Amino acid sequence: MTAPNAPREKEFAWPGPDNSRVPFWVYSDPDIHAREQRLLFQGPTWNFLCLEAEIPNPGDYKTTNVGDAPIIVTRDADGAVNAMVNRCAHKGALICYKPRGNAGELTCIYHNWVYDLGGNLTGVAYQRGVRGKGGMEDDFDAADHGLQRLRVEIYCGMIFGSFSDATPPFLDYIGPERQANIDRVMIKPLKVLGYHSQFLPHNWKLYVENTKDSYHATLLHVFHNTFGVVRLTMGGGVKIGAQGWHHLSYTERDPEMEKTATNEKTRSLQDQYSLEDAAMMEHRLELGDNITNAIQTVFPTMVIQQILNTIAVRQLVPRGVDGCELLWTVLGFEDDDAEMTELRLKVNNLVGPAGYISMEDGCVGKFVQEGAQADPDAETLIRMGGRAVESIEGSRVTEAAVRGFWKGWRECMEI
Amino acid sequence: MTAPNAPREKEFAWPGPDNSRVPFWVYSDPDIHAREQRLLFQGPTWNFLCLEAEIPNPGDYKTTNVGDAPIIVTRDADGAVNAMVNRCAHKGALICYKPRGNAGELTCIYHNWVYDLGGNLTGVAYQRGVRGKGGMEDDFDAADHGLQRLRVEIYCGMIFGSFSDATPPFLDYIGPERQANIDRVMIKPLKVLGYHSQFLPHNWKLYVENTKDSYHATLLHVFHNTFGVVRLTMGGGVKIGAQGWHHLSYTERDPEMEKTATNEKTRSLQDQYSLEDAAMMEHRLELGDNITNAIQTVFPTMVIQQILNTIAVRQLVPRGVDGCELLWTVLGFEDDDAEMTELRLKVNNLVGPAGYISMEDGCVGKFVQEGAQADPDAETLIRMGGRAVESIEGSRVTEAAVRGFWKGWRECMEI
Amino acid sequence: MTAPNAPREKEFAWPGPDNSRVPFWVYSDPDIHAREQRLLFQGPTWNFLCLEAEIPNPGDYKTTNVGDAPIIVTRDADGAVNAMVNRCAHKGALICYKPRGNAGELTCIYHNWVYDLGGNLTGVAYQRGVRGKGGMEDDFDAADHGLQRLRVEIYCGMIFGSFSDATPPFLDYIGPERQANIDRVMIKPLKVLGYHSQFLPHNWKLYVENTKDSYHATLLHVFHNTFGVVRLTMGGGVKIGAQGWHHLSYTERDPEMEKTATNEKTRSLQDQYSLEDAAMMEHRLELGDNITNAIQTVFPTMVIQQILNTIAVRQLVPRGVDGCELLWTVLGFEDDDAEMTELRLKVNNLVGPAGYISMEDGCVGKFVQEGAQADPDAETLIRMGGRAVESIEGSRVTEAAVRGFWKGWRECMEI
Amino acid sequence: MANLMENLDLIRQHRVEALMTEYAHCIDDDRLEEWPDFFIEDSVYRVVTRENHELGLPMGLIYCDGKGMLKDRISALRTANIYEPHTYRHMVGAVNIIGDDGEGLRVHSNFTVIRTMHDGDMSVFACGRYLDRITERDGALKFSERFVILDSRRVDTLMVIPI
Amino acid sequence: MANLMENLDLIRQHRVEALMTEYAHCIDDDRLEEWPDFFIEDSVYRVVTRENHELGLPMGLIYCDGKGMLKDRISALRTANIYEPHTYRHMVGAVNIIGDDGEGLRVHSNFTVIRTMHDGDMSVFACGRYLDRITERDGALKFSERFVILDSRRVDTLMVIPI
Amino acid sequence: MANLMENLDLIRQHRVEALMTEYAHCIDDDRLEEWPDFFIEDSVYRVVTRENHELGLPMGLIYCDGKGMLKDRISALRTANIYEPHTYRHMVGAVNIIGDDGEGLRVHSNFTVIRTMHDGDMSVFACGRYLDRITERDGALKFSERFVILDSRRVDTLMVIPI
Ligand code: FES
Ligand code: FES
Ligand code: FES
Ligand SMILES: [Fe+3]
Ligand SMILES: [Fe+3]
Ligand SMILES: [Fe+3]
Repeated sequence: MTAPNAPREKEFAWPGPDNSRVPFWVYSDPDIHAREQRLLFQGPTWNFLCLEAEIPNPGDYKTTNVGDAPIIVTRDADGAVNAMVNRCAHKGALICYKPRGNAGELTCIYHNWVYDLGGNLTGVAYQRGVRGKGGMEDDFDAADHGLQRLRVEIYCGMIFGSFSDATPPFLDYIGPERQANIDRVMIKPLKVLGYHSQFLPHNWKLYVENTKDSYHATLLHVFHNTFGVVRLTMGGGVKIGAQGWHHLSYTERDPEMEKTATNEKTRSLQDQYSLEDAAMMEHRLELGDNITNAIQTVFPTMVIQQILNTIAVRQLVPRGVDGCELLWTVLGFEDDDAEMTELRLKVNNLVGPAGYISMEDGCVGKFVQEGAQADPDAETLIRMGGRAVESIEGSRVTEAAVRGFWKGWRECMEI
Repeated sequence: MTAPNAPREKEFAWPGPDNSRVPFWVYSDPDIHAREQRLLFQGPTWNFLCLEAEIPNPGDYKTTNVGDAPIIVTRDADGAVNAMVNRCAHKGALICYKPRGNAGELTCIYHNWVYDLGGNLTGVAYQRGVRGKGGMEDDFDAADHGLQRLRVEIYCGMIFGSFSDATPPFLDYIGPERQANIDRVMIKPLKVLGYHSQFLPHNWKLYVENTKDSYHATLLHVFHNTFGVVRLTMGGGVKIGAQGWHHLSYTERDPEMEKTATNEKTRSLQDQYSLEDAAMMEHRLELGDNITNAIQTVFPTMVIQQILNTIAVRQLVPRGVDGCELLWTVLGFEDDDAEMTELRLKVNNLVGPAGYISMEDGCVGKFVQEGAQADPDAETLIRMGGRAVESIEGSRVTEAAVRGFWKGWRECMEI
Repeated sequence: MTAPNAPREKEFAWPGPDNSRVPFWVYSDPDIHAREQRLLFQGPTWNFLCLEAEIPNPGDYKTTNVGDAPIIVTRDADGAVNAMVNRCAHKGALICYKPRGNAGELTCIYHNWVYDLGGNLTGVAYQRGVRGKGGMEDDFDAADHGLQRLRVEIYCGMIFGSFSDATPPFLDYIGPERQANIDRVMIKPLKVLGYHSQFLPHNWKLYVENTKDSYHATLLHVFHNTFGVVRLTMGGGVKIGAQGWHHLSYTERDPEMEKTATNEKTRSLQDQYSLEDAAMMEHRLELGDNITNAIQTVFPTMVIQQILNTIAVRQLVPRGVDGCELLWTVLGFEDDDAEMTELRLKVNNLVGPAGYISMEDGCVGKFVQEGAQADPDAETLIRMGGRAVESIEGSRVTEAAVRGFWKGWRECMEI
Repeated sequence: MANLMENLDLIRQHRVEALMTEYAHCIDDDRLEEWPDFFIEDSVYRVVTRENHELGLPMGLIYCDGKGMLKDRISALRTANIYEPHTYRHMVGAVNIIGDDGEGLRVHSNFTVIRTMHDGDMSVFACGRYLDRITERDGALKFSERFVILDSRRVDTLMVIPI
Repeated sequence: MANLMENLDLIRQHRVEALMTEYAHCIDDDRLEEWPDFFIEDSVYRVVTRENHELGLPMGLIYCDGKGMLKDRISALRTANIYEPHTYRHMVGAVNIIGDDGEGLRVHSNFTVIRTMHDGDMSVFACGRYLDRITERDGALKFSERFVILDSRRVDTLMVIPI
Repeated sequence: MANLMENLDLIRQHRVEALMTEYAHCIDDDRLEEWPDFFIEDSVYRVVTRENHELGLPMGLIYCDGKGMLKDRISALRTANIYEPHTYRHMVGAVNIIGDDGEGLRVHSNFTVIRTMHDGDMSVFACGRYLDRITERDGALKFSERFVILDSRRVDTLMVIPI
């Protein structure tokens, strides 16, 4: 349906030999943004769409985005999940303009073209005209004009979509280490506790780098340190896998190691600082291990989060070159009792747009965007842990996962 | 005065053989917008400026736009109407910065250069300097530096302007069918009842397509159906003319046909729905026919509207690539009595930004803009009534007029 | 550190033989804006940063801008003044995100890299990793990764910075006439009375032209005329110097000449208009001459102002192609007594965003931006006082200084 | 000291402000079916731009005579009209009670309306003045006239919910 | 004439409005350390989006039970959290006192918050409703419950200062 | 029961709020010639940014001592200054009466000003605090001091109409 619009795009050349330096123009050039839609978001990637728990019944639909593309996810009469571009085949209007709902079929409001829940065009108003006048030519075949469909895969109740046939199956795509962490966290049927939406005033890639940047966590976020959610001196590691596109960074409590913590001296360690009410820092070990913090990315724009007892998936949507929207779906398990739910709601004070831990991530990206704007050809320096893309055990003092993101980005973008 | 800025513009290629498919990049590319100013709005087109009734007296002026270009329309001492670009020949400042007024001459506030009401430069402050120092060189000839003038034609009290000498005379431009409808509606001297201004969050062309799209009227707008203002089963037609740039779509009541209405089944037909107070749906047949609805376009951006007893002209002004402003001038006749005026004011509840019938047009364009943005090379499908540009009698189930718009757009844009 | 991004920029060609006509695309093209950062603001120019009086003590810092580039100005332990780009060498975050402060060293909040007040990188958090894991490669040399430094020169308490080694020494850059006026005004240690910030909805160059345009002052600003602060019939002149980049325009009272004032007849001369309370128009001759008004520019974006007893420096910061921010620092002398301060505060009613004299300059630029937008290839006409760039004595009826600005702009921009 | 008249003034002021507040909450909380009941049967409700108002042009964006037309506005937006879901938030300034001729209180007040779209976009959708005539019916205050004068000549996209 | 009950109503209204005003000024004037004192010890303070609220989802942006958690919000933003300096300006509409069950007054009001960044950018940061329960302690009115319902589903950048 | 003092408080509050409301309507309705009459002869009116205010810098955007300078502001914008036509809409929050020393009431309030340009653009032009000293003259309340503290350090384009 789409020819490459490359003819109307600038050409770009990567300045260096590897992914240890990134030119600032990636964060601000409109043609990069256009190219990302075509080659990355609509390329060989799996993109989080929504949760099965959000569309439990036949006819349920939810709207979402893959990059700039508006998407409809539906559950059809057979209980199957479908994903289509939310753009009428006729003049291109959004079909579903509400965030969620239930419908027997999808009707475009503009000229009443009707699609089934799989996106097949089933009705064209006045296709035969009126009294033999007007209408469509006889050679018009509705079968040629359904909604653009995405491939769909579901894992642990999370629904993913891909525009491309070249994308490998989801589990091959994320690799065994990411699969293992999903299995570790999503041990039971999920329940949505609520949504956050956070507008970030910077290019979307700066947020992705931030989530893959295990180096900043204890340096930027005082809370991590002070309350021992994450300290670089704590156990843990960063798992990247062969391909390097995705990552898993985790931390676990280990009384032995914490002794050494006293050596640390950074702005973010303020032992004199303490909470009047530490209820929200309580951690019920519900997953059978001591992991306090596990942040996992699925390239390009998904994050799966476990911080103490707060579990969430995050989806990032670009909003132009210098903005993006971060959508949090905060989760519990269906069988949580009231007390457990209460705990999750309190721990949620740590994350989200008002989260003690996550709020800083909302401003550092802007600081980079401002720092970068004056000099598109200046470059960042991503050499913590070397220049390669490799996992590291027992430490998170590496930017390997960030380099891995750029590896994936360049492979998709052909730059 | 202007060299083509083409050297700084991208090149564009139309994807298909005809006007039955339109690529989405026409709605979002900034270079298309720049090219439209140069080749379309400042090309061989007539653009509505204002009404004679708005500048009745010598010295009256009104500011308006032709595309991005700010325009001054004046009535000079001889009663002649002039139109000039509202840009001082000196440093380019707006000369008139108020929407309307009366002045003996036009004075730029920046350095007090003075122009007569025809745009001729009549005074340059300190042209001779002060005490023989400074001032303009002797070879400076004010005659070379008047305001850029537009050609002006007036028909039925409506003032039109054109930048180009290549534009045919107005009546040849619109063709006999459009002329006939203007004669039909503007039967007496006009009176302004008020203005509406509506910002539409989408490219200007989506609104023009909407007005030429007789197919959507009864499908999108419940009111049309429910109250029989427009039903596709009612009589009427679409008149396009040879050139295809403009159109006239009309509907007339015909008891015979309406019997068949019962077959219709669309979302927009809600017979259970009725008004507590139908005063505004009353229709006084003041034009000597049963036409309930006549929508006429004058390429590129003017609409002449008669819906029941509400008469209005609409002018569309682009505001960047993803916005436009729709300016309504709602009219009555000078000799309307109080009761007739009251009726027009009540019927006006149907149109304008808060109009029962027109408000939907304010949002569908945005739905298309959002649907389109992710994929500039995807295309619309405009095949209702075939692929040709031709009139159709007794039915409005056609998109011929929309194809006609694209024919005109491409002829001007050389794409 | 930066390769030219020219490969991604459009090419531009100047339309005419000299600087008496300027094409409107200079005010609206995004590639011009990018090129200005690279070749002009980061080229062979001196840019005002702040005053010594704002950072009197070791550790004091202030943030400012040179074009789009965010800048930190510091006073280090030795009392020396340093200027660096406010962008961390690591991932590019702003180092200082508050407008002013005092610090022993500069710490980036993102990963705690630490710089001394001269911009040298002195600490990289976890450079050696943790327990031998992670960290930087051994070949990492902090000396290679300090903040980008600017050259700094200080004159009369004003601090200037330059990105380029090609920029001549400051006094050579501004030339003797500008130096003489600075010496004339800044006769004693300065004191900050307050700040104004004014957002102007137009390209930055329109404001610079306005300040160099001695022709508009008495025509646009009624106050100048009515109260004899500036009349074109008053004595004075425009001093441009050989290079033409900068200018000095001044006015002095001279009873003889004012007799001739009665001949003047312009909109802006309204003798019937007078103040109820003229306190703010009082002028204490504190500088040993009769000069009522001296406006001096330092190319590209600085203005030094003396109007009666109000002394100020103005710094202009581009905000995209169609906006800019004007930052006023209003000054007095350290030894002003309360009465003198009170006078300066009252005279300040003449200037700033609410200033009787200066407020018009806030809107004319917008009028030009609007007038210009529709036709990027149309041109301004800058021929008052001929087409050359030369000083003129005893009159300000010339646009020579404006032509001089374009001379400088084109020399930097290679257009 | 606090005399009786002043006390009565206070109570009247309080009652009028309560009417304004309830009117705003009714719309903002999407209880639109209750909205017509703030008016008397033969009331007049008009939304007019300052531009038309000052030019002496009679036309309104909304032009309702009588409660029936008010009810139609609500039934239309509930059942007929298509638009992106959005909500309003009214801020109404203190009221200025100009006077009381026989036909009721003449009251002026300032307002601002912030519109929030379902995607979260917030913007100042409208601001301006309420020019009201308020009268008593069965012990409750109601509008016999509510002229909404919008400062802006322009409406963003559409106006479906009353102001 | 002005009877006693009406007088008492006026005084109650006045006291509640004074509470609202002082609360707003306390935050806007950056006297945040005083903010927890507008609440009783075992109070509930929640900031919830209209979307979650209407979907019946319990999660808040901020979810505080008890004054301790309120104090922690302030000490955290003062000592721990990093963010661009900014200030709020609250506009609070007239209050609607719904009633008084045993546990205190139930009060609804509209609000808008304009946020100003240190560089001068102003924007409508939040608007919505306060759903309050107000009770008396030692002769002063305090919040036992303050639910802040935000009209927008989206927060710009971050929310560090309470609403 | 409602005692006398409380009653007097209510009346005072009511009178001060009425002053604020009339001041706002006077400007917003473009009756600027009446604006100086809200002040006493030797009054002080200053518009200062929060930045200058907090840095202890004396300079204002507008710095008027005495009614004469107030009148000059109006005559200048009417007869001398050139600017795009625009209007304001003030929203003024409930007032907080800090106290009454001999020289009059000290009163604080929040405000927001929405500016509308003739082309219809609306924006939050200013928000901040009024720090007032209010005194009685011939039975009417007037400002002896009005300090307007703007939250933003920046002014969009220009400030010609007083706040
Ligand atoms: S755009 Fe969907 S039916 Fe026409
Ligand atoms: S710009 Fe018009 S006179 Fe100079
Ligand atoms: S960006 Fe500054 S330390 Fe990482
Ligand atoms: Fe983080
Ligand atoms: Fe329509
Ligand atoms: Fe000027």
